[in-house]
Amino acid sequence: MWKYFLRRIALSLLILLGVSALIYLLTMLMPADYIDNQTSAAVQNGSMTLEDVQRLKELYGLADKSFTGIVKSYAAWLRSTMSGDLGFSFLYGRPVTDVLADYIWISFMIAFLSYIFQIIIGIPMGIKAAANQYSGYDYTVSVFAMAGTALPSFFLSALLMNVLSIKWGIFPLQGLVTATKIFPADAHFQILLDKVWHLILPITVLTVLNVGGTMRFTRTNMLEVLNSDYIRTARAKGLSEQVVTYKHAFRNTMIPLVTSLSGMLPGLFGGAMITETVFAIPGIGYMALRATRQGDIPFIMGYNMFLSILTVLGMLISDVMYMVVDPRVKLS
Amino acid sequence: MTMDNEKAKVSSYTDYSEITEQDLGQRFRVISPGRMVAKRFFKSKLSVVGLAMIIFVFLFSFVGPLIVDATWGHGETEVFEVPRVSDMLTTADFKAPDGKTYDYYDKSQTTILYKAPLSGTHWLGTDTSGFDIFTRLMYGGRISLMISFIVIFLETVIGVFLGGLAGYFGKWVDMLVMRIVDIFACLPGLPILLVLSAAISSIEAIPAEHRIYYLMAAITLMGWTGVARIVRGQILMLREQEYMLAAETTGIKAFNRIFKHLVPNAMPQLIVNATLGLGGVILYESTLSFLGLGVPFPRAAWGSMIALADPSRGQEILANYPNMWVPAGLLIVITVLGFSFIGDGLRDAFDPRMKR
Amino acid sequence: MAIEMMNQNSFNDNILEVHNLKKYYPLSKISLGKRAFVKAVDDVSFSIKKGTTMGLVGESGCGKTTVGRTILRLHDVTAGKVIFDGEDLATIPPRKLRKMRPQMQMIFQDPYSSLSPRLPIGEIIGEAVKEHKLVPKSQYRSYILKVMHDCGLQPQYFYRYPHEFSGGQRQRISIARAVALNPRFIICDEPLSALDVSIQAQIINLMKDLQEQYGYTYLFISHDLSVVEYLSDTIGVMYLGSMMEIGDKKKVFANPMHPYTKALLSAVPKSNPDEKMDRIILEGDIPSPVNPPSGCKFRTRCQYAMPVCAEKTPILKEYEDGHKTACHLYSQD
Amino acid sequence: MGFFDRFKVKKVEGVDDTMYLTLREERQITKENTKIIREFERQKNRKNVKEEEYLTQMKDPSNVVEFDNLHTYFFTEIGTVKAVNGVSFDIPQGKIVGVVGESGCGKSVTSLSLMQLVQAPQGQIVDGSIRYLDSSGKCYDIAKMPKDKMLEIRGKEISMIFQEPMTSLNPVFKIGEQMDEVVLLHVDGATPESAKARSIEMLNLVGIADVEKIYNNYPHELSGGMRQRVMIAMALACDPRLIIADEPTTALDVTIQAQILELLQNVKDKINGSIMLITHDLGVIAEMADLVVVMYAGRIIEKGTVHEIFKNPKHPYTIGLMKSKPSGDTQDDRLYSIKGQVPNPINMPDYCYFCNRCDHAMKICSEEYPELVEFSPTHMAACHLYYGKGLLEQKKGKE
Repeated sequence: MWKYFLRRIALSLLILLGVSALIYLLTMLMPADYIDNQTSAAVQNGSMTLEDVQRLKELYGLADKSFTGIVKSYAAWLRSTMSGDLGFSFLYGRPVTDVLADYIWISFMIAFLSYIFQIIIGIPMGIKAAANQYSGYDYTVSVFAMAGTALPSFFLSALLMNVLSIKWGIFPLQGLVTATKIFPADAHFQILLDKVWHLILPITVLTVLNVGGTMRFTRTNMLEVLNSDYIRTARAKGLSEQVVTYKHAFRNTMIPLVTSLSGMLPGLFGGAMITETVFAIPGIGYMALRATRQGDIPFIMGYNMFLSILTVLGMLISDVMYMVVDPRVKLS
Repeated sequence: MTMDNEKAKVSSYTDYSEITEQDLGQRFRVISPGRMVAKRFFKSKLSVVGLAMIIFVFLFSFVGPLIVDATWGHGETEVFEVPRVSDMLTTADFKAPDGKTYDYYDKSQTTILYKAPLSGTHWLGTDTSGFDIFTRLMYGGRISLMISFIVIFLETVIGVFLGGLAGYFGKWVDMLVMRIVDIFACLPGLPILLVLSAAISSIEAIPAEHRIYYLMAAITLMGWTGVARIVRGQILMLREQEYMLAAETTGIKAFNRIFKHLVPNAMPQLIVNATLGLGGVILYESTLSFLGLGVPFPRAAWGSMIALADPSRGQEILANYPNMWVPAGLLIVITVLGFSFIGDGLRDAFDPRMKR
Repeated sequence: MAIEMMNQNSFNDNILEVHNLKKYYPLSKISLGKRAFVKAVDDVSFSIKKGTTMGLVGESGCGKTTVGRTILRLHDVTAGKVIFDGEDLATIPPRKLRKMRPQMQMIFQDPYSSLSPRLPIGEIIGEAVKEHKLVPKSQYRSYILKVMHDCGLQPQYFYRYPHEFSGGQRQRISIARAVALNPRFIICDEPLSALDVSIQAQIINLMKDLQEQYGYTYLFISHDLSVVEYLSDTIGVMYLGSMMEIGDKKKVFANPMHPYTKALLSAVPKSNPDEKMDRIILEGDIPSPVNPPSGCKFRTRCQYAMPVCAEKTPILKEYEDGHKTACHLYSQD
Repeated sequence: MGFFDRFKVKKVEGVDDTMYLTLREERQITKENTKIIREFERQKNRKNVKEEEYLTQMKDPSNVVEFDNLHTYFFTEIGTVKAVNGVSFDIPQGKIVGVVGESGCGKSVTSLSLMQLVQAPQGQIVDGSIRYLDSSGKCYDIAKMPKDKMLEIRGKEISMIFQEPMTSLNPVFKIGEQMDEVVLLHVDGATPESAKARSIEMLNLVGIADVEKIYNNYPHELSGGMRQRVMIAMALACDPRLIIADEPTTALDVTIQAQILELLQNVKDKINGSIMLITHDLGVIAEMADLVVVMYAGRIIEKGTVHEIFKNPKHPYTIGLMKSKPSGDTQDDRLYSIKGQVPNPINMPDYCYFCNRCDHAMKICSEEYPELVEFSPTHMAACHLYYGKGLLEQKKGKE
């Protein structure tokens, strides 16, 4: 068991190493004067010195494009990344880790809430659709689920904004707080309420986009389970259809569901780039997109590494969860 | 010739060389597996609807421009200055000398050249740059469809090659290829694409009209791993099938084993995967265009048309000009949904076991 | 020493000789300590005379299918020799092996997965004929039609696809594919187990007819003792990868020596309601081939098990003419 | 041959003809099926059905179950499959009734009809009745019984053992949980403790040695034979009046099969219930059954006591089936074989289904379906061979 874990973790580290090399390589594709262009403003207003810029170039392999130079600078970058230093964002003028730490929570809030909605809406719908395969309900739900996954997030956002914010004025258009309202400093509850009010639309968008996937996944797995022999056995025991579906069938559908859903958990910290940007929510995705547009290489690389770590972590978690949930997997 | 006579004729032969192709029924249509799949595909309403949607989008994008060009002479980047007088209403608060606050209205008239309303020659009006929206929707479709097909083709080629290597040779080759797949699969897709697009547009050596090819390459780079995994899985699965063993025992050459047995039987999965993937690429492409990192202006793209409605650039278009962005969004939805319906229909048609 | 003796015999009419064949599969799961193996085939030797049928029986997991596939080198051999026609198939180079392939064919168990769904029947049967250029091009079609006729398939099936046929006909197609290459030796791997009783009889007859007509040698692998009894001349009984008893069919059935063979024979239900015989009911389950019992592999279920059975693996020894068994109940010296 | 002929689909004898349906034809069939199925489902899903509607009388009170002219059809997209097409036989108290036939002959569907477990919505009991006498002496017609009432019979009065022991137990629940569930469901006033006691008792009964350990095991930790024992123990838990064993040994090895068959025999003696044993293996039937029902293509072609069937089979199919199984005694050069294929269950003719495979087929055989001819009060076969001339004319006269 422990041996398996160790191997699995070793493999993950290997993958991360590969990913880091790849991300590094991709960044190196940028032209050498890129940093000069991007940092000229910062240099001019004095927040960066020319030495800083040179160091930056060295660290990101843009200064010396010979093989040994690249290897050297990669090693240096890797060393600092491994020690937890993701670099210094010249756009935000702070260490990347600080920026991440500041903005991660709002992103996580949005993603996590929509994740919860996705589960509590998608799974029961999937079960019901599978239990009534080829019924009107099944078709309707399936088509809507597919339509949800076919919607571009920015288009859905625009539609909702147009109707709910502008035409009806129910929800605010953008931002996290109402700029025109000034709350007394101790009105925490009101401030919170105001934030929640701002978050409803983005959460709705994310939920609509993702709920279809969960629903289809549940449905497919549930159908497979409902066709198996042990479900017939359960029925032959005289169990009611409710118990058969929600106890015997669902417990088996849980295995792939828990595996995949738990694997998504770390990814929730990654932020929803487009949705956050459209709604101008200062989350990590929004910050990252701004950084990308401004060519803030340290932030971009730090952010991408962070996302990769989350992905690898997700894979690890779903592997572990699979072993926990499925009694058939017992490693000696 | 009746059936009975024919049968009698065939079975009375002792010399098999005298049996003609016609006797064997070759000149009649045979119910081939492909026909069975087609029948099952067309039996499902959703897949027919999907097919209709995709045919519509194709006609719209590839035949449409020809018609529009012939009828009105509209091109993709032609600027139409449609002058019209418009009322402008401005409001403001001001503090009067009496200390009270008054609302202030001012009504004036201006002439606008762009943002023409719907009309007989501009069915969906013109946009902020004076382009005809209806025409640009067509050209945007061309780009989207072209990119998605080329990307999926490239992904399939790379995926089949690498997945095939891994599955066929196994052992350390498999190990190596699959680790590469793992690494690529762990790259965060959209952020990396953004970085790449940003890099592409910042490199001056790449002319603007060539950026799109680099863009395709970038999307391909992010997407081939799925195909490779599927191909590898298929090969491992098919290799255990008894007909593959039979091909080996009968001494069929490896080349023929692969191309007559393995490939045709792995095709269904690939086709389904590719169809479902087309929609995904369109979404990617339109997202990049939305962020201004895709197809460069002034070329039309659905994503960049929706970007006009981005509230960060002001609410006016979002609020008052749905004709500029809603049709593009609907077209994306129709296309992606169409591909999903077809993909789903194909999957059920290829593998009817899941259906009860 | 035993091998040498067998080699002398090989000058006469043995078409296939298997010497100490071993096939181990490494377990992919990680286990502590040294690497674990599934000993699917563990030191099996036998030979088959030209034009005869050898039946190989045993329960699931006894390695009978692996024996068949390993002989044809569909799997690599872990150790041992497979002498076919004077060549050791275990070490023959691939190119030469491919040339020899038509000589030895296989009929598979599952008529549904043994035919490629995307090729028409004529192509399935004739593909390898074309590839090995066994008949001139001009006669190709009539040759295939003749083979189809031999196997009871109508000429009109030539352009049809497998999905249009039932299990019995598919099995005929499978047989035709093997027969078309004009083989000398055919391994039949449970060809009947997926078929209905009334269809089984048709296939049995077809196989018997073909043998009479063309003098094929069969290795018939099955778990159905009555079919094996009907079809074969010699019979081998396998248990957990090892040969327990082997010999002339009549002798084995009339006088089963190994306790496992006895139990196996008595376990078959007889189609006679009056004949309620005393049957030997074996205790327990078949052990896992990953971790087989020491000594005699059958000892955990054997009612005659003795201390020696756990210590020493019994040797397969000849006790009457052409009848060997591996059991400590009989003198091992 | 005209130009358009080459686009025709050519039918070939021996090839599955359901392949030739055009898309339009299949659509038409689906449309009709939907209508039919909806009606049946509506009927079945009614709430608060009065008991009188499905209360009935047994013909013979010594029977547990009487099948009377049962028809179970499957409405598939390629046509109606008459899986069970007019089946009548009785299961007497305390006897083992063997139902034998080849794949697709409807033997399993018959048993599933009795449990109301036919795969809905395609599968429906369209006609006939299944009379069942419960332990309190009431007689129900299962074919008309509402779903909720059936739940009280399944698992309690009638229980079932399936073919595949490997997949018939739920992999995520422990053996104990799955066994206790039945007891808790059906025994009034059962507590978790009493349920466990009962489960352990049952596991002991089926000859499992290490009961406590097995009780806490997951199904995947057991071998096939062991799982089948658990299935049997589970089926016995509520003292059922009838156990349906659907090919209980087909997936098992011969030596394990012997163990399970012996166990079934012992169990039957202990519980004084009846067993409906479904199998394709004549040997198993000969060994186990008291009464035998031979089915072919959804119909009973012969039934009788085990001696009558095996010593004096009448129907050419039964005879052929027995002759086509090689045994030590018949060492002829050629085995007898029934020619042709098992018929396609769709579009069955209205004459004898066996006629084109039969060596004794006569003209009448391809004209009408034979009725059962009685050879003894228990022995009957449906074959024109045994219609005396008079019988046949008498029948004609009636029409």
